[in-house]
Amino acid sequence: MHKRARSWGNWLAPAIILLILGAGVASFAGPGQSQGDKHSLKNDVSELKSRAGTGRLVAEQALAGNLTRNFVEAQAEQMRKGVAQTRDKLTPEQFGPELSAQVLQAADLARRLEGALNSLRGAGADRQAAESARKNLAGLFEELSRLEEDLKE
Amino acid sequence: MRAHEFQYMEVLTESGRFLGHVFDLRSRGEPEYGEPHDARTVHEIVYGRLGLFERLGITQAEPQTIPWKAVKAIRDGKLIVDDSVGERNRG
Amino acid sequence: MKDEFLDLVRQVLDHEVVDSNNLPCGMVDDLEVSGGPGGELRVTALLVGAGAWTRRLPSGFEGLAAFIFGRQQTRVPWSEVETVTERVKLRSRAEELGLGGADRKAAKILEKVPGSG
Amino acid sequence: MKNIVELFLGILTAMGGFVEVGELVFSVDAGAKFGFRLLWVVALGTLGITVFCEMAGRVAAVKGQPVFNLIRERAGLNAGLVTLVAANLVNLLTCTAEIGGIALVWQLLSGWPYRWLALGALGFLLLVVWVLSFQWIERVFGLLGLLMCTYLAAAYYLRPNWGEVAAGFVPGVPHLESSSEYLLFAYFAVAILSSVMLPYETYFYASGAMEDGWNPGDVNLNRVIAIVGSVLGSVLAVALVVCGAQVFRPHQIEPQLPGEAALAASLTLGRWGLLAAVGGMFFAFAGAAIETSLSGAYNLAQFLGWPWGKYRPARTAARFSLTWIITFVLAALIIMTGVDPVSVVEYSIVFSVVILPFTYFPVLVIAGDRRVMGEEHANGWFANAVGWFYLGIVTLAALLAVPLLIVTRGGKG
Repeated sequence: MHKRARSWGNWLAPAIILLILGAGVASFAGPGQSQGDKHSLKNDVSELKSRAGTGRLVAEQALAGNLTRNFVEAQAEQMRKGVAQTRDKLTPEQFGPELSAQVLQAADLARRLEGALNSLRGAGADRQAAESARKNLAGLFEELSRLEEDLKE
Repeated sequence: MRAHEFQYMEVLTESGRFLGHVFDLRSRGEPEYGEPHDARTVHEIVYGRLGLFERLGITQAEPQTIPWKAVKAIRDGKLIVDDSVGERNRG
Repeated sequence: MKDEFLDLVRQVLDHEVVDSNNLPCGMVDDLEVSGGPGGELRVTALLVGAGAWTRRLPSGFEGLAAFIFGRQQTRVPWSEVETVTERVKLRSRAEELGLGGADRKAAKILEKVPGSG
Repeated sequence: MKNIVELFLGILTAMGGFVEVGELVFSVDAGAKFGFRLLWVVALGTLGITVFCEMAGRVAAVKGQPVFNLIRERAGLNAGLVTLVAANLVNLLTCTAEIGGIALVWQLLSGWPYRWLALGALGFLLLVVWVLSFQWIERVFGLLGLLMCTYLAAAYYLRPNWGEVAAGFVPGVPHLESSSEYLLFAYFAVAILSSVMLPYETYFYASGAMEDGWNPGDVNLNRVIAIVGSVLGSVLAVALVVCGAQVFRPHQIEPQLPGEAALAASLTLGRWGLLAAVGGMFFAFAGAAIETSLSGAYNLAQFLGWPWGKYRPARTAARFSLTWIITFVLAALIIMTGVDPVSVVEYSIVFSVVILPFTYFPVLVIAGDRRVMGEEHANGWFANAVGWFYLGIVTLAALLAVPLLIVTRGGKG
């Protein structure tokens, strides 16, 4: 019997083009332009919370002497960048007016988190800095957790 | 002409009955193995119907052949074959 | 395993072409067919190169592909074909047939870098 | 003896070369979000990549044809070209993600600015691929990538409940709070499947078999390496999931960065564990960057009939060499524009699974074709059944990937 696997050629080409075009368009246009709602604010807050939690973990590990100075500095910087990106999204215009209080609170926490991560950078060499960053980040983690709970439906 | 122009060409009988699409150009004699030929003569046209499953490649189309001699014309990108071929290859 | 016939689309078109030294030198991008209804239909040459395959694309993409890959095409007479297996082996070397020119051009750039040979 | 050494090396390099940045990030995050409940997807993907690589390697050994040669031949020019373009865009995206990962990891070691490190990574990769032979690339990055086994030790010392770990291998969906949680679970299932079955691994594996000059006599070697290499590689993925579940889940942290994963090692193994984990990640990402850029060049060369292969001097495979060079340069440029490396990683994983069925299918058809492969080497009924089963799985995953990316807003829930 003859194999005619070629025959799927004319069907496959448009299928892949459609799939990829659709995928590309949807993934770039879809999430980017939608106005933020309560749910996405919660996501942003829990992202901030994760960074605060990791920051605390880094500070603890630094205190335990398990990390190198460069590692602490770079890791804090990488996380700070992520926080800055999230903070840029946290403006009342991006969300509905009914959320503005929570948005402002989240933005404020994000700013403080950035500051805390900034001071974490030096924690690799300085025990005192590490200790205060740990406390600071643990506090922010708690505050962000509470805000996250508030935002859960 | 070029080979790709034959691919998927519709096969019709002179009286206009649709038989299928061209899959291949078949030349008798085994594939080249060391002995050169000046050219390969096409003796048969391999054709068949492309159903949904064949297009998906799940089943293989049942190919049928028509001798090139039975091809009467190529008109508007369609291969026109002798009426008798359509009768013989039916079913 | 041996067939008593050769299916030109299935067994030749879109297969790799190698020269007498087994150096890849393109794909069978199309086949030149001469003759027509009422006479013999003969496959007389392999066509190798972007100029041959871009013509097979849907019309909108032809220009774009030609812009990227060029329109160069080489005609290799069928008499050059030595064997047809998974690949089509030719009887001469790539340079003698005018194949692989683009690679030799690209090699000119790389030759200047130490360690290219 | 030589064969045993070769087998051993093959397995170790397959294992060390298995994990890349997307798999690392998604595995740890999956553990942090869902504990051990996604381990069965790792297992599912492992069997899938084994089947796929085994078939592609067998076809390469028996017929001397790598993946994109087959795709052109079987799918024809038009569909093949679309597959090629899509596959190489995804390769470029994956290579970009790896270079971003290397820059992040180097930053952890040196503290230097990220963009300059991306440039440094470009220089390093160009030099290494230019200078080293295929075999040495495989050995250096495969074997040093075994530093990733640090995560294996870390997972062990984190003392997970092994009963729960074992239960995670039973396919199922946990009970979750809301429908958006279920969607997130589905998204992670697709992403984990994709990260284990990344398509470039197969192009690279089949082309690598030809670089190593395999012939039909190597069919058994192929089978052993494909099976054992993927299984051991997946053990690393399992370890990463366990690390995520043990370190981050209790704190409700969702890790995103390679450095966060490394904390699992420092927590259990101290400073040396940290450095070993960071080093392992570097070699694993660099190996993957090399594999993706070479895969891009393999694919293009195989589709257009150019001479290819690292075994040829760069001068005789000039367009092939230029292609991998350009791939590296483009990938590094994308990173240097300042895009968020974490998003690049995410997109690379999602789009990988979208194209997976299209490269999988021709390999499956050919490997099962008695006429082409011969009675002896064609798929038996078992390989065929498993092969078609996985075609269904990857097609489903491909269809779901982008909708899930959108509804979960990029895995945020």
